[in-house]
Amino acid sequence: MFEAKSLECVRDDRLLFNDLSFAVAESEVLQIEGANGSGKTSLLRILCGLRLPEAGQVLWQEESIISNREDYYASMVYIGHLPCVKGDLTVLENVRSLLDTRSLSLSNEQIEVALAKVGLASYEDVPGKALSSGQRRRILLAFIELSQAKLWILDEPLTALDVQGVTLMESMIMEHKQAGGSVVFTTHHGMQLECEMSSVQLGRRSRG
Amino acid sequence: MFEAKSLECVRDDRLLFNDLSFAVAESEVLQIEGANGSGKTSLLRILCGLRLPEAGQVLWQEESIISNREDYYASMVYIGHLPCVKGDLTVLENVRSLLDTRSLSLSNEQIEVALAKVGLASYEDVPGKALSSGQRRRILLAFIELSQAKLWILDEPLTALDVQGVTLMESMIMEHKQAGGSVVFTTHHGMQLECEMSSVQLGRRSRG
Amino acid sequence: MNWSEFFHMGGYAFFVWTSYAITFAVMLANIILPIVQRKKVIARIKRSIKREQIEQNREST
Amino acid sequence: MWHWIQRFSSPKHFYGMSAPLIKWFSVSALLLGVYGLYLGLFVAPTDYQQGESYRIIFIHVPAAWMSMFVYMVMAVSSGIGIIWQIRLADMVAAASAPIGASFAFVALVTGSLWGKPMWGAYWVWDARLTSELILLFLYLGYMALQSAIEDQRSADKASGLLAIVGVVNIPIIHYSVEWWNTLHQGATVTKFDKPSMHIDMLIPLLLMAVAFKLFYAALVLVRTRNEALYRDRNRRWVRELVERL
Amino acid sequence: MLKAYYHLLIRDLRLALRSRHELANPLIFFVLVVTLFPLAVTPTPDALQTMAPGVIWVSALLAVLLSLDRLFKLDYEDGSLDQLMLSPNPLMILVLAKVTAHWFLTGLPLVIIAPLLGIFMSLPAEAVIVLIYSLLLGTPVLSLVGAIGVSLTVAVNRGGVLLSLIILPLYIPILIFGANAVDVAADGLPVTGQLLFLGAVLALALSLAPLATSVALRITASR
Amino acid sequence: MLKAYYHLLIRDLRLALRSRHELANPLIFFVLVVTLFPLAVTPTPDALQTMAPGVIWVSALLAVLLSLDRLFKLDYEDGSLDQLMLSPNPLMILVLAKVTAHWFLTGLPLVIIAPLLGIFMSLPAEAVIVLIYSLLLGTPVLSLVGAIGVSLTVAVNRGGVLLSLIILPLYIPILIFGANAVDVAADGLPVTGQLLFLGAVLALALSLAPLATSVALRITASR
Ligand code: HEM
Ligand SMILES: Nc1ncnc2c1ncn2[C@@H]1O[C@H](COP(=O)(O)OP(=O)(O)OP(=O)(O)O)[C@@H](O)[C@H]1O
Ligand SMILES: Nc1ncnc2c1ncn2[C@@H]1O[C@H](COP(=O)(O)OP(=O)(O)OP(=O)(O)O)[C@@H](O)[C@H]1O
Ligand SMILES: [Mg+2]
Ligand SMILES: [Mg+2]
Repeated sequence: MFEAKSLECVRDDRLLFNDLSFAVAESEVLQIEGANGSGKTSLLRILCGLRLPEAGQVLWQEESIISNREDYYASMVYIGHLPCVKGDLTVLENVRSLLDTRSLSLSNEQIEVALAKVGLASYEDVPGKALSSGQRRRILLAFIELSQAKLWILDEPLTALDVQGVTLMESMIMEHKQAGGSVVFTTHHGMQLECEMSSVQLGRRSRG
Repeated sequence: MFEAKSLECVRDDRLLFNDLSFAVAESEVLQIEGANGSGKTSLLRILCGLRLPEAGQVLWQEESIISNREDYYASMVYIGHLPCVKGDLTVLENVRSLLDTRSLSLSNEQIEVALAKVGLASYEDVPGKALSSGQRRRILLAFIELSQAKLWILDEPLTALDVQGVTLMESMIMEHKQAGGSVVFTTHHGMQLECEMSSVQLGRRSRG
Repeated sequence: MNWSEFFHMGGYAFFVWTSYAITFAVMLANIILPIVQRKKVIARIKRSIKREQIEQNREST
Repeated sequence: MWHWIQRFSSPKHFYGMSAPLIKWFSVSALLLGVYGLYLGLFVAPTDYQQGESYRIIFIHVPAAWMSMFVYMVMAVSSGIGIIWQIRLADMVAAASAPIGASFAFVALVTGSLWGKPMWGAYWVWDARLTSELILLFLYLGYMALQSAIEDQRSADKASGLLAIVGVVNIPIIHYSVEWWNTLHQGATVTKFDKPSMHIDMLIPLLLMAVAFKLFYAALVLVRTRNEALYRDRNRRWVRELVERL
Repeated sequence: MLKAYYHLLIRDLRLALRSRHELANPLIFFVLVVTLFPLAVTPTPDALQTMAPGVIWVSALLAVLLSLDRLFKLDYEDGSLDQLMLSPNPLMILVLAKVTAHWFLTGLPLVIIAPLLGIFMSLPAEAVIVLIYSLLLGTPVLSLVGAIGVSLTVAVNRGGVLLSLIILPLYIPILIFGANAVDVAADGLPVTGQLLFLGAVLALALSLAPLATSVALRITASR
Repeated sequence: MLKAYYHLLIRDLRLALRSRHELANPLIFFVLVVTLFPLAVTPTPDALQTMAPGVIWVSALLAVLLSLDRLFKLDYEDGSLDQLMLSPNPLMILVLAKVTAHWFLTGLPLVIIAPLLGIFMSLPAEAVIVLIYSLLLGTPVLSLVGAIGVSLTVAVNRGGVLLSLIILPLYIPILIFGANAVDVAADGLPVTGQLLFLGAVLALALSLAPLATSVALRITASR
């Protein structure tokens, strides 16, 4: 379904990785591991087509994602280090405008169900700026949940989440896997998934 | 030595804490605990005198820190969520300009010793922008180490540090305590200190 | 003095009456806006009281 | 003494105390205003130089005076708020800004409507006009800063500081523009002769000036009450008060 | 696709309306800068009238320039821009939506307030009307071309002045024709030529700028 | 205390020198804006000369205005500003050091390049000399007063235009006197009065602005 072919990434003077290849099948969960600065974020941005690799390519259903962006983007969702939350919009409007980027028009009820699931019930009308950092991240969880994407690419999804939040994320990934979806993610904290999980290790040598 | 007297903090509509009092003696390590958004950062900024509490006051050697900033600041050091690292300055210059804010003039050798201790040996001449996030935080560790301050106030000191980094931070705190210094810190991850530690708990009710 | 002469203002009607009209409009706005604002503030406080009550009920059950 | 001020300036106390004042101020503003307008529009004689157009004076001059007076109120209460940490003073300052801005606006509009028949242009760049325009900008800056900073306390302190800095600036602007213009004395600067005040003109003018002051007093109280309600929205007294409404 | 355009436009307008002070800012800047000139130059009505077209146009241009960074900056900083670029809809459409919103929020208010300033600076009535037309045709071009510049500099830390370096040279033809039209109109001559030119530039910008902007955004995202 | 001043000044200058394009930016903006005017207005030498003092002064003012946010913005964003505020040295001294650095990096280059632009715009020699003096006295005030404004708005998201709304009214007296001095000098009249006024304002700003700025910074930090 999804395949990375001999990717190479260079930042400033440093070669972060080269000849990196892997594939992700349906119902597969893949963790990208590596120390600080080993290139996890860079890799994920390459997988999204946001960054071009120095060499190699990323394939989605046997086609390069660069030449086939629309299909690819219709079936994947990415969340990065950044919150994507507008302080001036309410929680509901925030989720809605994220869904708009994917041209999904859902009813308020559907969104409210998802918000309740991620622990933001009764927060629909609160503006983004009045949320704590953990609550902001939860808006993204609701977005992923509603995105109807097959492939999830998650960069440090546990950031700012407290213990309950971590459990929630874990169960969301499990559900998605059971529904036949795939997940690629990174994390510094342990994620306890009760399933098998492949992993890719970046930057063996860590300094300092 | 250091005392907080019935502090109150309100953000937007929410009362984060009120009537919060505690004291920190010499050789004492105090952890501020609490869920996301419970007000840890706000409390630490109040303890530094950066933010004014809605009520109550902070005392340093029986005097209010607001009326006595110079003495207080000469003997405390704070690191927050932000890196304080300039991309255009080298590691050495970064440490030096942090020390300049405290009017400390140390020799290059002294600084290099501290850099070696925090794992940045041979990085003296690398510009800040070429560092990974973990290495940036280590500059701050070197700064604390050299600051000659009695009181350390650390907000999430383990952020972005990998396993070795965490161990380093722990041993630095232990050493500081043995030398008669005090530490106030917050963290979401467990810090394993082999010593007794007092703690203050914020915001009992966590929502969502 | 007759009324039409009064409204004519010796040929300066446009300037005089526009001035007065704008002044009164601004004053009226100054009277109305705080009243509207007050209603909004009170409604907002009522809403947040209600929300807290709902939350309290949920916690106690 | 200090405690007395603290207690007296608590928003709760203010809220209770201000209600009757508003009534008195607004009723007397209305009465004086109506009487002043009657005298100004019907009784006062036609000016021999300016014809009827001078009747704009009865709103222009009080509004211009008020625009400066309100700024002083705003700056002084900002100062009190910053130095003595009295919240009520911050609220008064914040409540004054939109009122003062609207007075400045009225002075500008009526002035330029008066300018067309008198000077043949809606606008000339002379000292008084320019400093009034800048006064309006100072008000707008205050309001913009106030609404741009989320944290209420910082917003009050920051915009209060701006108001105080603005006070230093106002005389500087005034004299600089004046000097700049007199240096350039020429066809450009239309000097308007101060109309020799007939007593029948002076009385309505003064009546209107007092009416405007009372009007401001009533408005600022109403707005300060709103501010008090909003800022203390989590305190018990507001909660109880709102529940009774 | 039209829906995507519409949704994004609405979102941007709503965001701007939520923080109302933001809304007024480019306008106030425009008025302020225009008023700086009579203060700095001997304000005889004659001198004012000669300067007026240039001053108003330069100030409008600077106001647009300074408001440009709200086009992508915030979206870039909070990651929303990444999400837009991962949208299955063509990026050009989304860019066009954001530029439209930007024009509604800056260009249009400038067009509306400009006549007043023209009168303050003693422009004759015909010139004021041409001023409106020229701004109406010119400001969308400023937004469209500006978008290219911002998308290139959005990732640069202190982009402000860098942005003006990139953009100002591109703005110069519009400035020359716009100001010249008003100038000529003040002398009572016909100005169809200048306005036609501005119209042609607008058509050109409408067809090319969104493409250039989306290419530039892809380059910027590749960090 | 003097050492703290000196260290901070050196740090800021060094930082600016490291990113050299930053250094040139206000200067280039200044030159660009000044050249926009002859493009927008029919450039008879006479008209140019009447406009020149005003145009040069307004452009200098805008260049300083736009460069202001580098005064505290980056330090605020990366947390260095907090560290400065936790320094045992008086905050006023540190503010003064930063303002000095800002002036060296923007005001001084403007003063140096301005005569060239004056000559381009056919100003007579005496006026050019007065231009230099007036900028020399005026630009430090712009930096000092600007610092108050930036410190108030540094925490605000899209502070750019807000900053100009706050600052421009405060800049107006300096603009009037600076431009007027040059104007008067071009007519061959004495200008000691204006220069004395600028000097007095500078003294006032030097004694009050650092205090106001440090109060403003404490307010801003209290978030
Ligand atoms: C846009 C135009 C105008 C503006 C902004 C303006 C502004 C002001 C201001 C600020 C004052 C108060 C001055 C003080 O008390 O120190 C004032 C007073 C006054 N204005 Fe105007 N004005 C304008 C046009 C005019 C015109 C056209 C006239 C009449 C020809 C006029 C007549 C007066 C008079 C008689 C006073 C009272 C003078 C005094 O208190 O000594 N104004 N105006
Ligand atoms: N904008 C940039 N410019 C230059 N180099 C960069 C940039 N961002 C990152 N790097 C470098 O690229 C390397 C990889 O960065 P990346 O963000 O991919 O790491 P990561 O594995 O995600 O680290 P972390 O665990 O901190 O998120 C780092 O060593 C860093 O120095
Ligand atoms: N700038 C701000 N404006 C308004 N409210 C804020 C601001 N910053 C934080 N808050 C609110 O204050 C509360 C406490 O924030 P604070 O940053 O002190 O929490 P914290 O305990 O440090 O959380 P974390 O674990 O995420 O660091 C949060 O609920 C948040 O909503
Ligand atoms: Mg990363
Ligand atoms: Mg925190």
